[in-house]
Amino acid sequence: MTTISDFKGTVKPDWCPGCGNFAQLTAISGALAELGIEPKDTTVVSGIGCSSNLPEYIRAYGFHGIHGRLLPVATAIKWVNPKLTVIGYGGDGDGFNEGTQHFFHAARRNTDITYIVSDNQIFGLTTGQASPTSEMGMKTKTTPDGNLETPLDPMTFALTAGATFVARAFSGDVKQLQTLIKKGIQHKGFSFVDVFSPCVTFNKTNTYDFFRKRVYKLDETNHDPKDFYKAYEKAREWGDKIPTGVLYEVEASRYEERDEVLKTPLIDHPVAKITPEILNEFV
Amino acid sequence: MTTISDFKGTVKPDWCPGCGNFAQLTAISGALAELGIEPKDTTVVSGIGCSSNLPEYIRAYGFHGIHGRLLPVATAIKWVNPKLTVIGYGGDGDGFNEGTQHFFHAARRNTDITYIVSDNQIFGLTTGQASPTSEMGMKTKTTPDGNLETPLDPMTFALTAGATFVARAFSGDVKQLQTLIKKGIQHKGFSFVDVFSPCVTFNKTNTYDFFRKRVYKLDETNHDPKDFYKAYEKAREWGDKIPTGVLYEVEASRYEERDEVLKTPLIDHPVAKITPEILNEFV
Amino acid sequence: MNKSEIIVRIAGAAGDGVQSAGLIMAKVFSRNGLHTSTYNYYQSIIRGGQSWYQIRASSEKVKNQGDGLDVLVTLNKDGLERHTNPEINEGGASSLNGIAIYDKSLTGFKEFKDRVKYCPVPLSEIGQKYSKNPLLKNTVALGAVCGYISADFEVLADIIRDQFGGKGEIAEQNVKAAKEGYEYFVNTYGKADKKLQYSKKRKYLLAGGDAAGLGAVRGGLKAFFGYPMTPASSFLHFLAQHSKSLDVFVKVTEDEISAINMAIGANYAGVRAMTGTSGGGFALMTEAVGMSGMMEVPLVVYEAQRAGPSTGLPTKTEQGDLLQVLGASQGDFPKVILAPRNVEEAYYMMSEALNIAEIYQLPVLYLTDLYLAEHYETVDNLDTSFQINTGKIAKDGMENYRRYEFTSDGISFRALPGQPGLMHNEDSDEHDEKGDVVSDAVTDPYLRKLAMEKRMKKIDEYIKSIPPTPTYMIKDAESVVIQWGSTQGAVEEAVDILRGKGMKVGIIEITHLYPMNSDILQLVKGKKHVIFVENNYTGQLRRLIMSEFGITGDLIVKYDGESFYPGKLSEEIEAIIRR
Amino acid sequence: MNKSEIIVRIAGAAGDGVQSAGLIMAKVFSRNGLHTSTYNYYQSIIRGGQSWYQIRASSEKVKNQGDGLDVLVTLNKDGLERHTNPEINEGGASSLNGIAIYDKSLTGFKEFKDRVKYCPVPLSEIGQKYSKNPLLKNTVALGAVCGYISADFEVLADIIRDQFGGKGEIAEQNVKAAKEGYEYFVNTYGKADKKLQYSKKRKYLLAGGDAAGLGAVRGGLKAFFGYPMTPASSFLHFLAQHSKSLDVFVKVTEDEISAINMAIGANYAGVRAMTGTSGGGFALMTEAVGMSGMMEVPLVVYEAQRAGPSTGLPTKTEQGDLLQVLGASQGDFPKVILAPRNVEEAYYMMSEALNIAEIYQLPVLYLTDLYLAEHYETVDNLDTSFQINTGKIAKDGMENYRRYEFTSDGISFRALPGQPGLMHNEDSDEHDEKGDVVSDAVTDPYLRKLAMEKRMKKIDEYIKSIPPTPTYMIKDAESVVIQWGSTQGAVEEAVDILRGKGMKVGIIEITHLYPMNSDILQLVKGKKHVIFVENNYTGQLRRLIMSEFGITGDLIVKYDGESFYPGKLSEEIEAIIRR
Ligand SMILES: Cc1ncc(C[n+]2csc(CCOP(=O)(O)OP(=O)(O)O)c2C)c(N)n1
Ligand SMILES: Cc1ncc(C[n+]2csc(CCOP(=O)(O)OP(=O)(O)O)c2C)c(N)n1
Ligand code: SF4
Ligand code: SF4
Ligand SMILES: [Mg+2]
Ligand SMILES: [Mg+2]
Repeated sequence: MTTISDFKGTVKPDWCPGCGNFAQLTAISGALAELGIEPKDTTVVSGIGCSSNLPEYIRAYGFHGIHGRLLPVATAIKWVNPKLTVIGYGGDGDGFNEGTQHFFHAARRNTDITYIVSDNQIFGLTTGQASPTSEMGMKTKTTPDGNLETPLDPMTFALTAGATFVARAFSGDVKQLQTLIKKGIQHKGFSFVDVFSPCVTFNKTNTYDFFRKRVYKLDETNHDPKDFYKAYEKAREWGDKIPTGVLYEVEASRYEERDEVLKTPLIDHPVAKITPEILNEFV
Repeated sequence: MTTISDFKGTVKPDWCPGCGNFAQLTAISGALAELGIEPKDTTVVSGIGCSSNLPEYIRAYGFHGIHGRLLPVATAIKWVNPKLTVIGYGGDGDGFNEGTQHFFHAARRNTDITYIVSDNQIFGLTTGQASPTSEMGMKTKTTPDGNLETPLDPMTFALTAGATFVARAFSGDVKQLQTLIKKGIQHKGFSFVDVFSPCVTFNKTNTYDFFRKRVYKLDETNHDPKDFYKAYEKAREWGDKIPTGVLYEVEASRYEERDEVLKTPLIDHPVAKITPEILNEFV
Repeated sequence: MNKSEIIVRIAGAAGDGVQSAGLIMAKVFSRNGLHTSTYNYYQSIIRGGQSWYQIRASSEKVKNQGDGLDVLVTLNKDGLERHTNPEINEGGASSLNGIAIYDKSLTGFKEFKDRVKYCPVPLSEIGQKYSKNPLLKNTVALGAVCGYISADFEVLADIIRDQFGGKGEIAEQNVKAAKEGYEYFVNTYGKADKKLQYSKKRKYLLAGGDAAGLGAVRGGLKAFFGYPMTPASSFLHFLAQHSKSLDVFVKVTEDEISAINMAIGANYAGVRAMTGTSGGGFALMTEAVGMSGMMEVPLVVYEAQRAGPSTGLPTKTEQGDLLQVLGASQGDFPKVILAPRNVEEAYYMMSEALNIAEIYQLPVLYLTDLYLAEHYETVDNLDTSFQINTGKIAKDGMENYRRYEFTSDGISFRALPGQPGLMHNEDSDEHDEKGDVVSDAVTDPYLRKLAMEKRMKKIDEYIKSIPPTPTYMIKDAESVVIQWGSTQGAVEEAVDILRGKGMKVGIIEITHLYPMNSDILQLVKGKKHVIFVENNYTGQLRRLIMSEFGITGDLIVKYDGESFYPGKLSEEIEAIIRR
Repeated sequence: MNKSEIIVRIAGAAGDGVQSAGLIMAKVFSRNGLHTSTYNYYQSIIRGGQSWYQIRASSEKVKNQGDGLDVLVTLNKDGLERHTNPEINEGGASSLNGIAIYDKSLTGFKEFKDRVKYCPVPLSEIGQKYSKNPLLKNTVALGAVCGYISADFEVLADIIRDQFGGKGEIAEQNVKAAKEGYEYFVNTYGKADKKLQYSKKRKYLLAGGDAAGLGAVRGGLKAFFGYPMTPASSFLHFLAQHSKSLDVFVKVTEDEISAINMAIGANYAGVRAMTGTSGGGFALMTEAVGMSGMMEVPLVVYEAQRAGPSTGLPTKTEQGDLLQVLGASQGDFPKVILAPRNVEEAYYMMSEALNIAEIYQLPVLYLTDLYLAEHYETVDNLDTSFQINTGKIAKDGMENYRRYEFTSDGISFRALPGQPGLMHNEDSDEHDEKGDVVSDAVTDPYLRKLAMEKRMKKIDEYIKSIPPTPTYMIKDAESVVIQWGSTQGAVEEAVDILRGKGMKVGIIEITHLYPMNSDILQLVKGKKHVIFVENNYTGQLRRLIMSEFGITGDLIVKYDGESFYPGKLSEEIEAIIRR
């Protein structure tokens, strides 16, 4: 058994006081501990952004890579060593701008990793530019007259891409957040948790208050997470009421189950022998 | 008025005899002629692939760029000079692998360009590797034991991205193809036409016959192209019956309408004056 | 205080308002007609940590942030200890030898009374009289500094009003707080003995990123496509903020690849367009740089270097991307690399870059760095007139038009979509004069050869236009230093120091990195020492110059993320010369 | 026919089966114990156009596709005219001086009777007797060639059976058609006078891409991630086809960026993994190359150059990506660049590359080119034994573990996720020994400096292991040629020609491009001429060597997309020496 303190790192987070990322650090650590997963068997892979600094603060194996590229890294790690719990963690700019392509194709493969996005609807680390989830009209450093793009919706994106576990959480509710992350990790396949994570410094629109007023829990409704179109509709619900919880969850075959070579953990394979039969192909 | 022969280029297409791309060359030229658009006012932007060679064969302005990047180029051309009819044309590898990210974000911006994909469900030019739309199990050079990925569906992708015109055509039916392309060009906003385009050389599964047996026309049914979810459902219909035609069409605001500077064609703007007021900001 | 110059440093944590206080301080000097140069030492963190802002001002030209520290304003205790302790020198910065201004609540710090005059001021207390905003204490401190240096209070008051948007309540709260700080200081500690030579001639004060942005507009820029990345963002932000007033379309895209492809598309369609990024984003752009070269679509890329490799030190300076930019994209094709040395040059060179791209129809890579992009300098004059040269543009209906005609200088007429009678295809595949691909049905090795030569000829043509390489005190120099980019100020000042000691040292300052003017062969001739000074590890310019001209020499490098300090640098140069 | 060697060329349109006929022909030679080398001239087109396949064979080592043409088999009229006309020489290929075999239906072509013996054969007619498949005529032609050169028919029959999967109907139809072609030719035109020295010792015949793939498996490769791009695809296809038999996981990804990041992820997780691409795809990968350098995750990238810039000539050869690979990614960090010269070396060097990447924990860029990747060569022996060296891997629970410990050689212990007690973070930001970032709260310029030096030390360590630079006939050489990569064969043969004329020329062959062995300073010492031969425009290796060692020389380049031909090259070298 592990406890949350097993996951406590030695570096103090450098996030702004009140940043939504703190709740996620707690929830991830808590979920892992609840599941009895050991730090040594956990790998947290991130991109670049405020949020992506997280692997520095958690006691586990951490891979703090480059902007937008965490999913290919995380996917490959899982393929090589399926015994690891692999968590991808990054920002909305990281995942829905620079990494959009990887997100789509990673979800499509349904590899058994958990992808958590700290969705603060802004570029935090680069000091406040519009992100793909920024609301239309929002004033930022790059949109001084208001953002002109319709925001991308991570939920419908994930659903269309083929993610088999799609959930939405809010940093203002650590308990639910931790439960959702835990379910994501338990889910066999590509699980995605988008977290409303207020950026107290640069996003003056989507604050804790903004969400507190609007969020409601899907599991307190009669939502059926097996129903794709219901999930899709719920995902598009945005305004006075915003649903959180598991929008969608199904079982489906994972890429790593389909590939012959991956049938046993790649890390355990011995070096291949080049046999005379192979060489014979070349005469 | 223009005729189809106005669009006839001087270079003979180098596609394999029977390739689905021929029908698209005809249909694009035909649609432009039907609309009375002049070659000088047409710009065809492509990526890299067999299909992407098309700008060489049409009399118009052509931009044969690099693999996967045609949409940013096409979008910018339209923004600079809205008087042009801008057509993006490329392959499924180009658009749904290398260019996935641009496809999503270009559609989201709803810029008034028409994006046509020659979807042969294979990499043609590189001699037959699996593409993102290749069927599961298909044997190709890169999947000698059968493709292991679930195919990406361009229709639901475009719908989720926010494309305002989403249609599916088949190179075996030039008439319908031409009509759909014409409608796409007429549509004000991002229009997407995915064309089943048999690769007679490398794709032995998705042949003319394969499609002839399966396609049926949506406009001969009571399909309502304004209904998003109906469109989404139709898009996922795959098997013995595959619908073609306009799956979805709505009017929505375009990026270029929202931006102040783009209110008049950028190409006509004079060089800006750096006034004393501006300089004064720096004292 | 050295000569009639002063160095002020404001220290605090990220989020404390260090940077905006620093900028106000800088404006106090520039509006008082002093030459000013600033330096911002900060981290990739939004709140907390330790950052500082240094401002140096003088009646004579100041060339960089300078050695020495006369006035320290510190917003926290850590800053007070850090900047007074002569054993801590972050990247070469001096510790305080002068007065320290800080809130009187700070106590229990290690003191260095021999060099520091401690001047506690009730910053918070005064600030709170006027507003609950804790940042008001910064304004009080600025007032205190102005009192100390006898700066006209009204100049500070005007700057504050400009900053806070006119004469509203907030502005007036700040003005009053500043005033009280001013008076408190003068009454308690008196004014500095040495007086600065203020004048009424207000100077422009701008950062390299602003200057480049302004220069781009002067050069006819109509569209900018980018994706934020430190330290290229100051350029992006300048343009975004001035999109309407300067009539430039600005689009932040999904990624750098989209940005550069859009810039190419826009140039192709007929307006001057560019993109900008830092090293990591540029890596992603390199494929398209080759497309611009092959298709001969004009393109300017602003590349602001930061300390690498990889994510590296996002807020620290370096000159480590030269080899990346030189090697950008596969194959041989013509490209031009320019590197401005200072804020003023950042302005003029950017306009030139846009002309070069269109005249020669090739990618121009404008290589700057964090230090230059983000630090502020005064400029006396900004010439806004500029002759835009769009190069060869075809006339409508031009007969027998061939987009890639093999001309003697390699430059052919561009036709823009929409022009009647000039329809053609531009191709990233190898192509003939008409633009038709030479590799589809039958490859033509002969045509391919001509096409390569056609493109490369443009570089021979361009080379003729490269201005003579700038120099500094080279006439009688026995030894010569070679520098590029933002190290100019520190290197010149180091040479000034050495000259002061009677050593005959000069400088060759490379602005046109590639292709390079061969006049440097003459310039180094007969010099006892050739010494390269670079803000990187391997001496990338030295490598380049060696490969171009076989010139090499000693190498002084700094790769700790900080820029050079003139005093230390002069010692290093001296050591080599006396060796 | 020169000496005991023969050059056969098979010409036709894309889709005519030129390549597979060519490969069968090559196997006829290799299975008859002859040294064989092939060349495939084709276009980026699936059907139509003009392509050809050349096979050169001899009882002595053949070093490239060769000058001269003894037997032409042409599948269309265009081919007949093109390859017999001495005025057409595509990229330097010789026209026919020997016999031409073609379908007797071809008529009305321009004849060159002085050099060509026209031997029409009813290829189609014979083929149609056995099958409706029009490609059977190719088999008839192969039979005819075998008849002419007196090759044992059973060898051809076996190859056909291997090709068509055993003894089935199709195989037998082909065998019969070949037999009839064989007999028809011998009966009608007789056999060649000069006999080739066949032997029973069958040789391996493989392309550079196959060899590299096999070498990778020998080197312990467990996972390959890629995206198709000519000419890197032969490597990808080899691995995909052998995924199960050689136990390598092969994944084609959404793009090159994903591929390289996956390869890095897999290496990080503890298996040997790599990626591969050509120049355009590599451009996209460069950012992650820097990440591998910074995070010290081992990585091998297979970069197969084709003629650029940009899309360029996708099926043509060039050595134009050296500067791109050298400059890959921002900032200074250690990287290694290797370039094999021939098929055999492609095999051994790839295993080495995987060791180097793990021992020094850095990116190794394996730079090959289209000519090498796609042409076939015979190899006598393939040593499958290899000592895998994974470098420093930490022991479970190792005390006071620091991932980036500052050691004397710069190399620290890697820990793999899953290992107990060694949890740590690897970061693309600058970091200290433990892996903690040095730029977040407080930057530490001092630690940053140490971290840079730690990484760069590894290169000093690696340099010690670089083998002596290979040479050819250098002992008594008065002039020396410097080459790299696949030009080896042509350059050596050119030197053989010059030696035959009594000229004392030798070669320095650079395999370890960066860092480079400084022994070449000794090797060039006292040479009258130093001549660089490169398959590019600007002489990229010359630039590199100049920047490293100040060595320069004359430059012979070829940038028409074709590789060098020895005869022409020897003349160019001679002209420089006699100048
Ligand atoms: C290739 C590349 N482009 C741009 C950047 C600069 N950059 C760093 S973080 C960031 C975006 C941060 O936003 P997000 O991903 O939402 O993370 P947050 O800081 O909001 O948590 C950007 C653009 C980079 N590091 N690399
Ligand atoms: C960056 C880059 N990666 C890879 C390639 C190689 N490449 C050329 S075309 C192509 C795919 C072709 O497939 P598709 O886009 O479906 O077009 P099709 O040939 O089927 O029409 C690839 C991978 C390239 N040119 N550039
Ligand atoms: S800037 Fe925003 S996202 Fe970044 S640490 Fe601060 S509050 Fe969090
Ligand atoms: S390979 Fe396929 S897609 Fe390409 S031209 Fe031939 S039939 Fe068309
Ligand atoms: Mg964010
Ligand atoms: Mg395709």
